[in-house]
Amino acid sequence: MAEANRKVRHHVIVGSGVAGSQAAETLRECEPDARITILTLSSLLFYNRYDLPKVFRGHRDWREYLVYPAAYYRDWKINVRRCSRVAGVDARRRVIALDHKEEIRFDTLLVASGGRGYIPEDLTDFRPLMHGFSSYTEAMSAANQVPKKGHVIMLGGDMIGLDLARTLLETRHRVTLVAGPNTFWPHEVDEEERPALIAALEQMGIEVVEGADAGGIVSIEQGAPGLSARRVLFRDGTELYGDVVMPFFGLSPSVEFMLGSGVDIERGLLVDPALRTTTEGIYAAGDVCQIWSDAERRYRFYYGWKNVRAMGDLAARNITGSSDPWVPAQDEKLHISGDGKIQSPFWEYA
Amino acid sequence: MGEIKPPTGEPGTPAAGQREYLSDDPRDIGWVKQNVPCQTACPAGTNVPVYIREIIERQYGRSYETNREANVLPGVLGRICSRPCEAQCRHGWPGNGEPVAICHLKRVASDLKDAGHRITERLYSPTGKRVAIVGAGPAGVAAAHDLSLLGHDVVIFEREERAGGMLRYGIPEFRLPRDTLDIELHNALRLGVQIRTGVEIGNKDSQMPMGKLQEEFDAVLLATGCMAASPLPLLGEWEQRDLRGMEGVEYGLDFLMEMHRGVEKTVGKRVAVVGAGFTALDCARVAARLGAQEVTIHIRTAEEYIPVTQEEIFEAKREGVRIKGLRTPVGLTAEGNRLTGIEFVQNRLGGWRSNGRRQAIAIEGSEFIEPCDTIIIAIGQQTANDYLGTRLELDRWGNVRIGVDGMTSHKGMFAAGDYVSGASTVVQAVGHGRQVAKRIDAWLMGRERRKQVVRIVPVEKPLRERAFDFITRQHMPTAQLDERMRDGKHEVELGLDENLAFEEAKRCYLCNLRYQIDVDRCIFCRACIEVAPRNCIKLVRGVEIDEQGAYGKLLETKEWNQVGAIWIDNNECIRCGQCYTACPVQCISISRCELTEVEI
Amino acid sequence: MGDIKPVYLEEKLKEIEDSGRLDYRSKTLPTWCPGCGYFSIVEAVAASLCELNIPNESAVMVSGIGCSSRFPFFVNSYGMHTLHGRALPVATGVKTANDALTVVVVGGDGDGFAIGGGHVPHAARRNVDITYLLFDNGIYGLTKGQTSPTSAIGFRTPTSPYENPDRPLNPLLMVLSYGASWVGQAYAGRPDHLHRMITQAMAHRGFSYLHILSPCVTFDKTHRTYGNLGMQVRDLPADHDPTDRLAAMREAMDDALPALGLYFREERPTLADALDGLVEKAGGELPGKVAAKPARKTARR
Amino acid sequence: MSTDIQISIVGSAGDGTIAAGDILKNALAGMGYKIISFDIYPPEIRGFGKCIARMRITTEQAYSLKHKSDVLISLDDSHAIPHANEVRECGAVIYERASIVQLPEGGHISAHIGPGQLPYPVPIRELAEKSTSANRSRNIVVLGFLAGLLDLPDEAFLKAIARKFKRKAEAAAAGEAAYRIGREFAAQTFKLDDVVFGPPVSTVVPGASVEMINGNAAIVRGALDAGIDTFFGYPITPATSIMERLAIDMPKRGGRLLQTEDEISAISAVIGAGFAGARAATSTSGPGLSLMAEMLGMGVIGEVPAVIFVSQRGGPSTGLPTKTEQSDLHMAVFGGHGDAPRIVIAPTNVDGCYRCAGKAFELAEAYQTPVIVLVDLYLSNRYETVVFPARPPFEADVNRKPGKQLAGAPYKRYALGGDSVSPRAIPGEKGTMHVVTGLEHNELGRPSDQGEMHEAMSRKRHEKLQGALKHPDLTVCKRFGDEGAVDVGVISWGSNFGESLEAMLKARGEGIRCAAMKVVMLSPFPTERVAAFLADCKEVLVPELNYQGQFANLLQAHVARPVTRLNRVPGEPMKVEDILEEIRRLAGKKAAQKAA
Repeated sequence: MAEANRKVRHHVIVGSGVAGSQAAETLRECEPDARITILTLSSLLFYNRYDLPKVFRGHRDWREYLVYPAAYYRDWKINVRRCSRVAGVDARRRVIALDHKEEIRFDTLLVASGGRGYIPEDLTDFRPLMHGFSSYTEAMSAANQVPKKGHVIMLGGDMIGLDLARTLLETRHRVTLVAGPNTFWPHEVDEEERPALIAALEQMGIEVVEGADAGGIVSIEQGAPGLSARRVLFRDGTELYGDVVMPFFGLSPSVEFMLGSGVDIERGLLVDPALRTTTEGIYAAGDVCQIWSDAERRYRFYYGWKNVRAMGDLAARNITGSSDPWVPAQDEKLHISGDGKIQSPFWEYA
Repeated sequence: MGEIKPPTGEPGTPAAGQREYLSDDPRDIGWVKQNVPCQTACPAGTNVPVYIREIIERQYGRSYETNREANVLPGVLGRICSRPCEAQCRHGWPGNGEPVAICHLKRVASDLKDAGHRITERLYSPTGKRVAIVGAGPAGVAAAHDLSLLGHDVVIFEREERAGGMLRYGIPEFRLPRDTLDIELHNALRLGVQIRTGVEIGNKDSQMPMGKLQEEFDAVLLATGCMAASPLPLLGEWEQRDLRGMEGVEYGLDFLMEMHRGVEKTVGKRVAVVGAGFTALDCARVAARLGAQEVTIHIRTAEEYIPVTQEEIFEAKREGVRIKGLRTPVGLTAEGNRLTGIEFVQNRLGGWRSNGRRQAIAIEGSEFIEPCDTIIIAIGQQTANDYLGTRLELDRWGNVRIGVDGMTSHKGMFAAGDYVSGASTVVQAVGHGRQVAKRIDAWLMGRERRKQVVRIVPVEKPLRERAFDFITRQHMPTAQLDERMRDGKHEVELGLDENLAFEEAKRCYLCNLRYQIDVDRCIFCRACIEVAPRNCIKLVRGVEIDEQGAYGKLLETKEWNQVGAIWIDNNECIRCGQCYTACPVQCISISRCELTEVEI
Repeated sequence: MGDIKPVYLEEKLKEIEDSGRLDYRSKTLPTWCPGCGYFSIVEAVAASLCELNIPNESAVMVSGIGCSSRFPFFVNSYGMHTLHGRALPVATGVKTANDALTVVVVGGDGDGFAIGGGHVPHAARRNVDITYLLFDNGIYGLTKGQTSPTSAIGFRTPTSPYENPDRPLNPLLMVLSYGASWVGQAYAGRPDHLHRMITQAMAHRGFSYLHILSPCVTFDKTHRTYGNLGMQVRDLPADHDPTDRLAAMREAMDDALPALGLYFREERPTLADALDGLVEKAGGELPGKVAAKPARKTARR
Repeated sequence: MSTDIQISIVGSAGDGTIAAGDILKNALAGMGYKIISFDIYPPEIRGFGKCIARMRITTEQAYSLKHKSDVLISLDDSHAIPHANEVRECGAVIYERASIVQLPEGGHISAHIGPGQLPYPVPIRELAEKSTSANRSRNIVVLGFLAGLLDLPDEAFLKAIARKFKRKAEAAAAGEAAYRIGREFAAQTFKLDDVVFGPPVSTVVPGASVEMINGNAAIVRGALDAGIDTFFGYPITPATSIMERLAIDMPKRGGRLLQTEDEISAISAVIGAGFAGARAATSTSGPGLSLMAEMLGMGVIGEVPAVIFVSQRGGPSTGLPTKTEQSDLHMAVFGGHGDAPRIVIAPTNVDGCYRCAGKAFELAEAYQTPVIVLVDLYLSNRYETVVFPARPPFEADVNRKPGKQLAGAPYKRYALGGDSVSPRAIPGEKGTMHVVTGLEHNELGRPSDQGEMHEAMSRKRHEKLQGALKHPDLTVCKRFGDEGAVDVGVISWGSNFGESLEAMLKARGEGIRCAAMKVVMLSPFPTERVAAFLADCKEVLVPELNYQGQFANLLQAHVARPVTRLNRVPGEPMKVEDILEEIRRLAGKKAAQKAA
């Protein structure tokens, strides 16, 4: 019995998003007896972040967002440790230190911690006056702040934000976008394509302000009582009033717990095409990893639900013995369809 | 057993009736080194807990003087120090929060001291010995100050028009206002140090030959720093080409020095800075102030490994500077003599270098070009030795080699600072200047005149409350972005006011307080463990002793018949004082342990 | 303020380990409230057993019910944890069965002078050769802080919410009058002295009664605290004659400023001696004269 | 919307677990909810024992605790981990976010929270130290957090905190600070919207008062309302708080309470005071009752009224002093020497504690005998919301006095005949002087060793008690559930009846025909009514918290018929599910027999 136990491998996954959850499922399929543990900061089981705009439609019950019921985790023997912050990883001892002073031994580690909303450094002072949208809790907090038909000021305008904007417009909210270099992130849009895309946004009903033309944001302020809750001031003296200000500048990978682990990091964890990091037994998948692209001769990120899910699946297969290379699963082109509407692969999700 | 002496009657001696002990036991010296990590990390050995305590007591002048004992430029280092202390601060250890803003508090001592503050220093009587110092940078100034205190006659020779070296010519004014620098340099040198500026040592006609110094002085200290910018190693056709004189190419240090000498500098629209140190960051930020629209710092490895403070990176980014990693320049593109772009190769991270940083390994065939109008090359500085009349032994990095006595291969010729270590930090230069000054003194006088001991003074109460530990790090107020950019000299960091300083100072754990249980009086009741906020009080059966003779890890046990003592693990202890109050038989004592020097 | 001369841990640990007193501790960590004075007592008992060089297996700790009575679990020796107030009779049985054993009875003020008060005089007058350590904290700790027979007048507890109307007993005076052959007093806050007294009490042949003042850190925040006790206790006068029972009683009368030290000591036949004597008188034969007592070193100090 | 929420707080002794439970209960009761709660604590004051404060909060008064809690608060993971699976699906686990010491894998409670439960890590210790510079107030911090999480009003909590620390202003201020910081922290956290408090229902009738009170406090209130004059006692878990509460309240009414040196002394003093005409009582637990047995015999033979409140705990000997058990029935009913009949009543809930305690004094005086009110730790410490009537339902004086004596006729203290209750005279009254003795005696009370007299007196002492079965306004036993013939009848006593009743009601919900009976008076035994009930039942189930089946024994001694015994001694209340399972089994057995 003891002998048998020793052979059971412990696969630990950091992150319970699309990549982590897919990886857990594939791992279970490949190794029916392995121990699988997911560590996540979230207090909820895997839920669909793409569904979060629904909070503005009045869907407030967290259960609606869960992808799988609790029974799934029991049946599949996937142990999810929620509210668990990883403090550090000791690659040599194969131990993960949790913030609350517990150590977890692993045989293989898959880092799928994703990314968090990036806020440009010149706006960090105003963080308390902005509403994030990267978790159910944050989304609820933003939704609670906006009155019916209220006004949302969206900064940056990455594809996550623009997706939310589509819902907000349908729910008869007013949306003002302060556009900038991160608009349409993660699509890389060149100078020529941009005007048409901005025009398409305006056609959707989004009021677009070019941030650079206004000299950039000088400050975000709390509105006086009885007036709009937020005021955004630009260098050229113009200003915007709204109920909430939401930053959408793309994601920055959540890697701080891996600093000092010996695993190579530039902005994300650097992995080879098989999603192996530079440390044996440690893999990465999803928004947190920068994958070496042989074709482009550089490390790059791949975004989008299908890509991330495919990465989780691939990492799990490679952890359990395969050695397949990464092939993007999703077209990355942003285009305007015949009816003048923006079409993005990042908005397609199941 | 440590040496026990009666009260010394020195300034700062505790009130009558109390006692103090001076110990040179390695276990006590080891205790301070291990327990006061900030002081240990400081190359100058600044007594951090004491000066922070003095700020809590609102004795800013005394705090300033405590600083000056180790470092004669507190106002300067309170701004631009690389803060090795904060990286080691116990408050920043896992689970404890963020480090105390030690550097900002140093500046507080300087900013808030009384306008009529009087400097007090103890002087030795004149020795009649003469010392020449070449270079009025931080190392030279620190050494000059100490040597003059020790009674020697010191003359500094400085090539530039004014003293300060790197501080004046290498650091932008938005980080270091010049009036602060001027005052502190003046104070450092006021004890009879002669300074002769505009005097270049060398073999040319206009220069003063080194041989003359050797004749006239009993000792010569070389502290000329690293003032020559390192060239950019490019490949292929660019490998042999001299970039100087090419339009759009600047060398970082030269760029800054020229600017500070008064030359009007300009940059193009798109500026690329190559390099990863303070100089690179300074150049990028200066470029942003000179009106560049896009400033990017290109680094070979990743942000994680670059040797500057996180705050510095953050402020640079806030000013619009971008950092791009994993790239090494291999060539330039140009139209005629005008730069149009840089060719980079994509890197992967390689093994670890001895300095704790990473190697970058180029990936074959991954070259790419980024367009730019100006490149500022700030990949490092080198020493220049051509002014010496004699050949000195060098190490393999081309820096001058000195012995444990601080002396170069040439008798009577000493060297300190960056000139010895290669480009490093100001605080290292100051620390090294002091160290070498002590060596020079020993050499001149034929014996060590001072030695290091631990002064142990009883303290009657914990001085802190547990609630202090939850105060978060106070943010340094900074100038508004548009103000900064409008005037390139406008200081970015505004300094902590009295209230912010008080809050921040309260955060300091005062690690120099040693909490100790009298095992003979301890009744093993564990009342102290009950109130301990961390795993800081332990049931111990033994203790490891390291090769220096200092204490290592405490060996714990849960078996009652193994418990030889209940002991406070000062390394875990956050000096909250809870145990002191809880002990029913008052067997916990607190003593302040600080490194000091006594005359031999 | 203590001496601030640095103490070097490894030297201290070696000194403690070499002393051998850790051998007298069990493996179990005592479960009293942190800060409890009883820690001091168990530590002193271990040190005394060590100092007297009593083999662990020859020692028996007997207790009743109460906080103090957990004591046997923390000493590396034989022990009995009996019923409330009935420790002394049990110990008498143990001692009568095997005179070679060193029997220490521990109990609290409630155990000894409330429910078990009827047993004390008899153990004393019979001069059973046991050591009775009376842990006096003036309160009932285990039932969460009611008055005890040694609680002060005016003491407020859950069962005396207005105030305790009863005057406290003076156990020292009682025990002196009961005819105990060794009577002393110590204080948990003075561990050194406590240890010396316990050593002497154990070394005494006959019924030794050591009254140990201790605070209850959990339920008594007003009366018998470390702070108050520390100020109240004094030493017996240097010229006190421990063979003078009346002088001892005079000193014992001062319960406001309790004096620490040896009040009274006399050598007289023990219960075992008396029983042996009866056997002799009856003309019987002793069953192979009980083996000599285990060797005892005399106190080191 | 009706409310039915159960909250458990688990900690180590010294964590303030029970105190936190008290504050929470008081706060919720103050808001108008009905509460039933039962705390579990270890024998050590400090150290490492496990403490659990567990409460069920409902709109209508519940009969027992639920098996699964909605919220679990851990103040000590090592104790709470085994209880993590007692949290229902979508329930919450609140715990300390960070440990001080390094934990082994799985040493933190977060490792034991099932996928269906919601984790709530809180930096409890840090918040406590931040707000009060000490870690003692961790328990209040979690209450603040809980209040924030469940959106409960601050006022109720602050009032309850102030009440807890009433004499210590500084502690109250620290408590408030700790509460507020916990509440503030909850504002930043994910809301638990699954546990919803509906509006409380007010059931207060004019003049009556509603209080959240535990069994011991209810006993005290009953004793006070019945006019108790003197009390002598000795602390023993779990009866101590009866004395502690009386110590506060009795002097206010001119009563006298004395803590004697032991139980022997206590019962002696009670008998003395009873002889002197006072309403006197003592309280104890099993071990104390054993000590009192001898003096109890004296009370019986002397026909002196005395009330003894006995709260049972786990035995024998010191046994499980902080655990509940119903194993002193034999001793209460039969214990002692000689033929010593006495009245034993055992309430089944907190309201019953109040009524039985008051009635005990009536019974003692009316039948001139010691009366034992038998509860147990579970009922003593169990909190319920009780509606107290505006006027106490107890007779102030039911002494049968000798009246004016005919000149020259001797006063017969122990007169035979009639209902066997003799007129009782009290010292101080003229013309009725007599001697109470422990020796067998004649009608005059003079010693007599005549066989006839002993027979007559023994019969008198037994027969007079029969009247107690018809004593006015006293529930002797009561039937619940289906009328007429049933498949399964559950018969039980004491604290355990709540679980039995709840199980029976659930079984009815499942379509099983069943009924339940509670028996309050154990001695004398209500044989007729119990026999009638048993005759209706095809199967009889007797659940009780002792190993021997002491009640089943008693039952079968009076009514000869087979019963199914369900005996458990886990030290904790029986699980409703276990009883229900047994009912189902018995119902199934019946069905199977029918089918055959």
